[in-house]
Amino acid sequence: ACGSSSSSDGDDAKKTVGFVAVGPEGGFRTANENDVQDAFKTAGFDLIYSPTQNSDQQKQIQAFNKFVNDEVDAIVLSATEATGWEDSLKKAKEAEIPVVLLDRGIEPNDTDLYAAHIGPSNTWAGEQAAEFVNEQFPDGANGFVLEGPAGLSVVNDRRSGWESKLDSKQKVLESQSANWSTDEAKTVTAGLLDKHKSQNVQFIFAQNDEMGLGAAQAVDAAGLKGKVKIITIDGTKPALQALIDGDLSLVIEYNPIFGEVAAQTVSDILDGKTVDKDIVVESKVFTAEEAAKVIDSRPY
Amino acid sequence: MTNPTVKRVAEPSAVRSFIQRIMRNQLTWSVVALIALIVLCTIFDRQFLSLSYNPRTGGLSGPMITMLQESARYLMIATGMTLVVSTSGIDLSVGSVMVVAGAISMQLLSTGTNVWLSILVALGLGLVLGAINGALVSLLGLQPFITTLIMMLAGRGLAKVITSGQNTDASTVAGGEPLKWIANGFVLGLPANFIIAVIIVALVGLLARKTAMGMMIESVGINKEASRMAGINPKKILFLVYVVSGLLAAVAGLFATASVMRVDVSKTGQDLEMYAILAVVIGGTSLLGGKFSLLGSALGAIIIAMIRKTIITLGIDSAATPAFFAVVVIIICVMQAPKIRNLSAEFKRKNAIKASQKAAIA
Amino acid sequence: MSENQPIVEMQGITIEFPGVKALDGVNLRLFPGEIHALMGENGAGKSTMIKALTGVYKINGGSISVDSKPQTFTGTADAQNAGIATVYQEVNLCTNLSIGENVMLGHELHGPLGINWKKTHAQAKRHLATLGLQHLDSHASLSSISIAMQQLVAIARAMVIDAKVLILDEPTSSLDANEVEHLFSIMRQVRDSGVAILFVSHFLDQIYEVTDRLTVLRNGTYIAEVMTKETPRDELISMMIGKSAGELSQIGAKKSSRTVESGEQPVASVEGLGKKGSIKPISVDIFKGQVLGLAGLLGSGRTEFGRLLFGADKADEGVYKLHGSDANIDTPASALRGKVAYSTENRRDEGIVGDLTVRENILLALQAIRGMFRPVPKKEADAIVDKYMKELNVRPADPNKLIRNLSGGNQQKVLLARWLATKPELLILDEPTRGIDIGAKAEIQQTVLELAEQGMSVVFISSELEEVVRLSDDIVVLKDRRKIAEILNDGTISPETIVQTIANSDVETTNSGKAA
Amino acid sequence: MTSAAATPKQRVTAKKRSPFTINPQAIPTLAAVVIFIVMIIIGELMFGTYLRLGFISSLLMDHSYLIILAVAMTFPILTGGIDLSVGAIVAITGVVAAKLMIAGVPSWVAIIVMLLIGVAFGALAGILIEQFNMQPFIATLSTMFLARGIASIISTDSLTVPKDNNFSWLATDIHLIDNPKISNDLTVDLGVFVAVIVVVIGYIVLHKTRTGRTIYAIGGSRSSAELMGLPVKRTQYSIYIISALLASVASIVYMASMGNAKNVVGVGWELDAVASVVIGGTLISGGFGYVLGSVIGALVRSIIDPLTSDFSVPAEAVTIVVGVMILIFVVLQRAVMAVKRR
Ligand SMILES: Nc1ncnc2c1ncn2[C@@H]1O[C@H](COP(=O)(O)OP(=O)(O)OP(=O)(O)O)[C@@H](O)[C@H]1O
Ligand SMILES: Nc1ncnc2c1ncn2[C@@H]1O[C@H](COP(=O)(O)OP(=O)(O)OP(=O)(O)O)[C@@H](O)[C@H]1O
Ligand SMILES: [Mg+2]
Ligand SMILES: [Mg+2]
Repeated sequence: ACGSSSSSDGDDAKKTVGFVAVGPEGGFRTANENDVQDAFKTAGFDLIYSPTQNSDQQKQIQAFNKFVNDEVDAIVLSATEATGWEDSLKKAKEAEIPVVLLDRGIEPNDTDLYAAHIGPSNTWAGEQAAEFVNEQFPDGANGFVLEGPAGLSVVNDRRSGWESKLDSKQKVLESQSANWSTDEAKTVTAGLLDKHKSQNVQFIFAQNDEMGLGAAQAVDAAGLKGKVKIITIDGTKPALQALIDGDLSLVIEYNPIFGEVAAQTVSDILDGKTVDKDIVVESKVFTAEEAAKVIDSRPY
Repeated sequence: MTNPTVKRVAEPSAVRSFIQRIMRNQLTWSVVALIALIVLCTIFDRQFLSLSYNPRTGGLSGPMITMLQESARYLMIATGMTLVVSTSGIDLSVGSVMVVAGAISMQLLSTGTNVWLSILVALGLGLVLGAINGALVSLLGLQPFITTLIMMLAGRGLAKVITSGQNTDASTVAGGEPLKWIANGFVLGLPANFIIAVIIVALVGLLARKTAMGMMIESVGINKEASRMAGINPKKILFLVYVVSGLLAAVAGLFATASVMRVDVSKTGQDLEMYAILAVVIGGTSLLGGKFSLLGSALGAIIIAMIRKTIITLGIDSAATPAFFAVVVIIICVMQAPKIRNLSAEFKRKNAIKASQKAAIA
Repeated sequence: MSENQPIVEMQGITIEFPGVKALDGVNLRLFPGEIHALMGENGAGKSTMIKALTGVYKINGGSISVDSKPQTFTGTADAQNAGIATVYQEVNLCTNLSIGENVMLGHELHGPLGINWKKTHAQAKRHLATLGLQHLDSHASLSSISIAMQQLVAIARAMVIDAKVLILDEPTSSLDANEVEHLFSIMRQVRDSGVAILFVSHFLDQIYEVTDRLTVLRNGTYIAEVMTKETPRDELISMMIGKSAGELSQIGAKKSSRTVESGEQPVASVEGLGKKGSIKPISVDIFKGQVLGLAGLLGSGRTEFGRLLFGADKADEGVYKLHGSDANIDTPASALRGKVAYSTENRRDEGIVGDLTVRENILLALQAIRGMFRPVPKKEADAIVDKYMKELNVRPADPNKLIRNLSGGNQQKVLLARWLATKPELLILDEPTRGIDIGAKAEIQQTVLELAEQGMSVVFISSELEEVVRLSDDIVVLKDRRKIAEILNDGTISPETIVQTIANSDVETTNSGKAA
Repeated sequence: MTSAAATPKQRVTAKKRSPFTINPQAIPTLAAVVIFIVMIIIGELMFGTYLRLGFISSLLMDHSYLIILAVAMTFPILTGGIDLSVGAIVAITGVVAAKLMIAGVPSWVAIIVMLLIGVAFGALAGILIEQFNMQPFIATLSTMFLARGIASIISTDSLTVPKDNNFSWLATDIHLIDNPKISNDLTVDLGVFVAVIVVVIGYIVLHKTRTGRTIYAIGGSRSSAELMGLPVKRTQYSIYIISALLASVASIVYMASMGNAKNVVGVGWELDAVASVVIGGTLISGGFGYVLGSVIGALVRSIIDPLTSDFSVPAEAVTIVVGVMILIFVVLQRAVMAVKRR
């Protein structure tokens, strides 16, 4: 990838794309970013990958601005945060570098500032979880929510989707952060189960697979396997496996595989074609039966 | 010239001196803090202290048991950290060493390696990372803070390289049971990992106090140059403590990952270096180095686990947990401050001075 | 001296540390225009008294008044503002800063843009010059000068503030005769300007030379305040130690000189041992049971030579032989294994391990030789600790006290015990009697002679020429980091001989010894 | 007697000083400058973008917050302490100010409130350290948790500064050189000026005031500083207040450029600041170091990230490479020092 960043050379030269990424953090994120990287490489782009640490938005902004200065041909941005991108996007616009947003959109959603947005919807995923609970417990039930670190956009989006659809009959006894971590989720769930022993806990909504898997282990240890429905979002292979094994009850996919679409979109934009501003990536909702069908072909 | 130069202060009554000794002892306040947290939890949740036999796991179950289970990893890293801190160093890399050990063990296990070999390799890797820290600090003379900060960055990267960025899951791999048992099993009704941790802490304690290791570590921490002049090889000591810390962090990493048989490359061990340092300080070992107390650190480790348990039990809103944590830590540290501990003595002193000033005027 | 009002009056001062009463109802009065000596054995409470006055320690009883007003200071800063300048016993300067900054710290001269460094250093130079230190580069780092020099710098610092009271806690312990003379002339000058000076020293000669009034402490209690002129030495000594002076073990004539047989194998022998930038190559033979004195002025290289012998610094040239065979001594550990021990002159930084107990401090070197995994058995350890604490009369006699809390003199004894416990064949003592009271000094000197008698070889470094001359069989004189002479102490040698040797050093003098 | 004494002393005299001798304490800082330049040259030679005005502009603009934090961190580190709370203070001050501005409070009031919050946390750390003997590491770790916790309690949403509030003028770009291509513009914003002012003030405080010298003295030996009669306690308070105050200044600059605030901002920034300070040649145990070194350190720290991405370091290995680069850096510094000492 060396020495490739100036775009002024001939048209037949490889196009350079800067990828402002989150970084390999396991599960969804790794699958997604690997897919994006592979797809762009297959499509003949020269992709410069720039991950952040600790989901630090500042590092992403720095990387973004650097890509603008490097005069790359296009930037794909997988933002950790929806807000705070205006200045940078304006710079890119001034430099006439098209920006494609992956996964997270921007707020306020000024469609002038980017070329396209591709990604699944977090709010949708949260809604699916709530609808499943409503359906399972028409008379209402008690449960917990395991959240990611307080304040991240994903956490807020998935929560707002969940809350918007959840029946008032359902009672969320407590929402606790388990920091996206399997191991913390296990501890937290064990504690919550102990504490609310008398409340007949019937559902746990874990905002990602990792936490759901931890919760499942705590539920199992407490001898409540099957009695507590666990719903998770993401759809990684271990979660689907757990779904088949009956440890989880529902896995809502947050489809990470849209690298090809992204690469195609970027190349269309560079070729001057018009593209859809908002491309929603289809995600599925898995029950045990459906999971069994796809588990073997699941790449991540 | 034979009569003693200083007179003993007139012995107060035995009971009073006992109470005074207890009041002055830093451990006392740690115990008080622990009890206070347990009481708080019990008020909130009457079932908090209840224990029941769980036939599924073959051990006791109840809030206190899960607390002890979680404390095992803190016990490990706090023990290693104590030795490092005693040499006036610091090991910020324990969390990262944990994830590396967890990652390699899960990765090996899921690719069919024998479970014992996986454990051994994980421990060995922890040892090697500790040795790298040790070599950089002792041989190159780099500052511990920055050296282990670098290892903290690099270690997490290494874990990601090991699993290619995945959260490797070995929960369904056959043959992983021994590892699973280590973190989830029970011995005599008590959590196995807690028992193992206590045994390891005891072993390190024996090693430190029954050999001259403890004294030499403290000596190097207090005055490196004087120790060198007394024939101690400070480099060897420094190297040793980082190796021990790395090894114990690897054990902690195994506890943390084996508990769910899955490594979270970006989350396992995150921020745990801070908890370990807090445990050490709550336990009465100064970050400036010198005298250390493994028992104190162990208590500190349990307090940390207890604070986290309290957060869950009280149902503190996830947004408010850091603040709650901070408040508890501040209260514990303030209670331990000499100023508070010597409050009564200071009061007496002030009175005495007033009296003698009056006498001087009269 | 006219009996005017005392500027400082301390009455019934009591200070308790956990478990000990360091001071019990002690009085002290300082008069303007007087030099006042605070006398007492090691651990009598002199330094504690000073720290009580300046607010470093909180008092548990008693009252302090300055200028007839009751005062309680909360620290040196407070005391300074009230016009009390203090030089504490251990050098308390910042080695990371330059000499000039250390002198002026807190009193820097300001220009329109903050501190004016040019002026500040110039001022520092002036203050250094009053102490005869005009040759020091005020921009040089403090760590580049010896402890003795640092002590003078600390005194220069105390002169910066216009003090009404000047306190000097053992300022002369590491100075040589010339420096002391110089200091005294300044002290007299300052006194004559109406300042009250409190002076602590274990040298009776100095006390009689420069002080006007004495306060004597013993075991943390107040004994008496007397005028120096009216108090004979014997009486002073008996006030300090609580026994008559006659009982004080005096060393008689020096021990009979040990003659070296021709062909005798030295215990240690160095040939052209040197280190660039530190000391020029030196050759010395040290024989069994011999006391080899190292004499020289401040900065002549005695300490540096001692450190080379001990491997504390790595020599970059020369041959080092122990018992005739090549020894590779490049670290203190290797020296200790070769039965060479070295007691440093820099007690605080290179000697004591402050937060360890007396017991641990004594055992440290022995343990280091045995290795980490072979701890000294408890019984044996107890015996060793007990033996040396008794022999050297360490007080308080509690091995579990932190060494940090011992008085300076007693720390020195503990360190000596540390080295003796390793049973060395060659013991290098760098200023072992620095800061030690008259009784203990005699004891240490006696110990050195006894050790030599028992066959230990001792290299004895001291700024006190009398001591060197009295104890040594052979004296190596250093100047400018070179050996300029080796003098056989045949009984005709006096301190003056050595001073002469140094003064005439351009002519290489070797009246006897190795070369002969 | 006196004549004999006079001669040997002439040895170490002032004559040796020439204005060009390098102060050995400054060597690590100089090494940092050299390595920074080398990194730029490598980047320029290999990728051809590191000397573009745009690159330099964004290096400064995107890192003015880090430069300010590095200056802030220099103060406690010089005394052998540390301030782990700077990142969290950025978060809480931002969240509070954004809330206020959303509620219609004028921006200048919000700014004052931010500074006051900084002072309050600094003072709290100072009290814990000085009154209750807490070690700086632990005291500021506590205030870090506290600040971040309070920020999260106040809001976990992304709070956008209202458009009509004249706060973002702080981030207005000033095109010093305006080329047709943005990558050739030399642009700075007020944040950069603020950073420069902070650096200058930091320099003046440390080198031209007694407080500054006391900071160095405490770093050399706290007990000596106390016995020398320096106002140690007061200085300790000022140190932690200064570092927290500068953290809120960093927050102002950052928030202005982002136009929003959030409770999760600034996680790990304290470690970046520490790394910058150390790379800049300040000893973590205190006593030696320079503000200007920290600035260079911050720039070096900032340039590591683009270099790793330009060199196409595999994603998983990025943090390893960052770590190894810092390592090479500190080892080089040590080597230079060792050679120089010979
Ligand atoms: N901080 C402390 N804690 C406990 N004991 C102390 C402390 N400081 C001093 N002491 C004790 O107080 C006594 C008086 O010590 P001090 O240093 O005043 O003696 P000194 O007269 O100055 O002796 P020297 O001539 O050796 O300097 C000693 O027994 C010492 O052990
Ligand atoms: N008069 C002086 N002027 C400048 N520097 C000095 C002076 N005396 C000593 N030094 C410095 O202090 C250091 C220690 O000197 P050294 O140990 O050789 O002294 P010494 O002969 O042991 O005398 P003493 O121990 O009595 O000071 C040396 O590095 C030397 O540079
Ligand atoms: Mg004393
Ligand atoms: Mg000397």
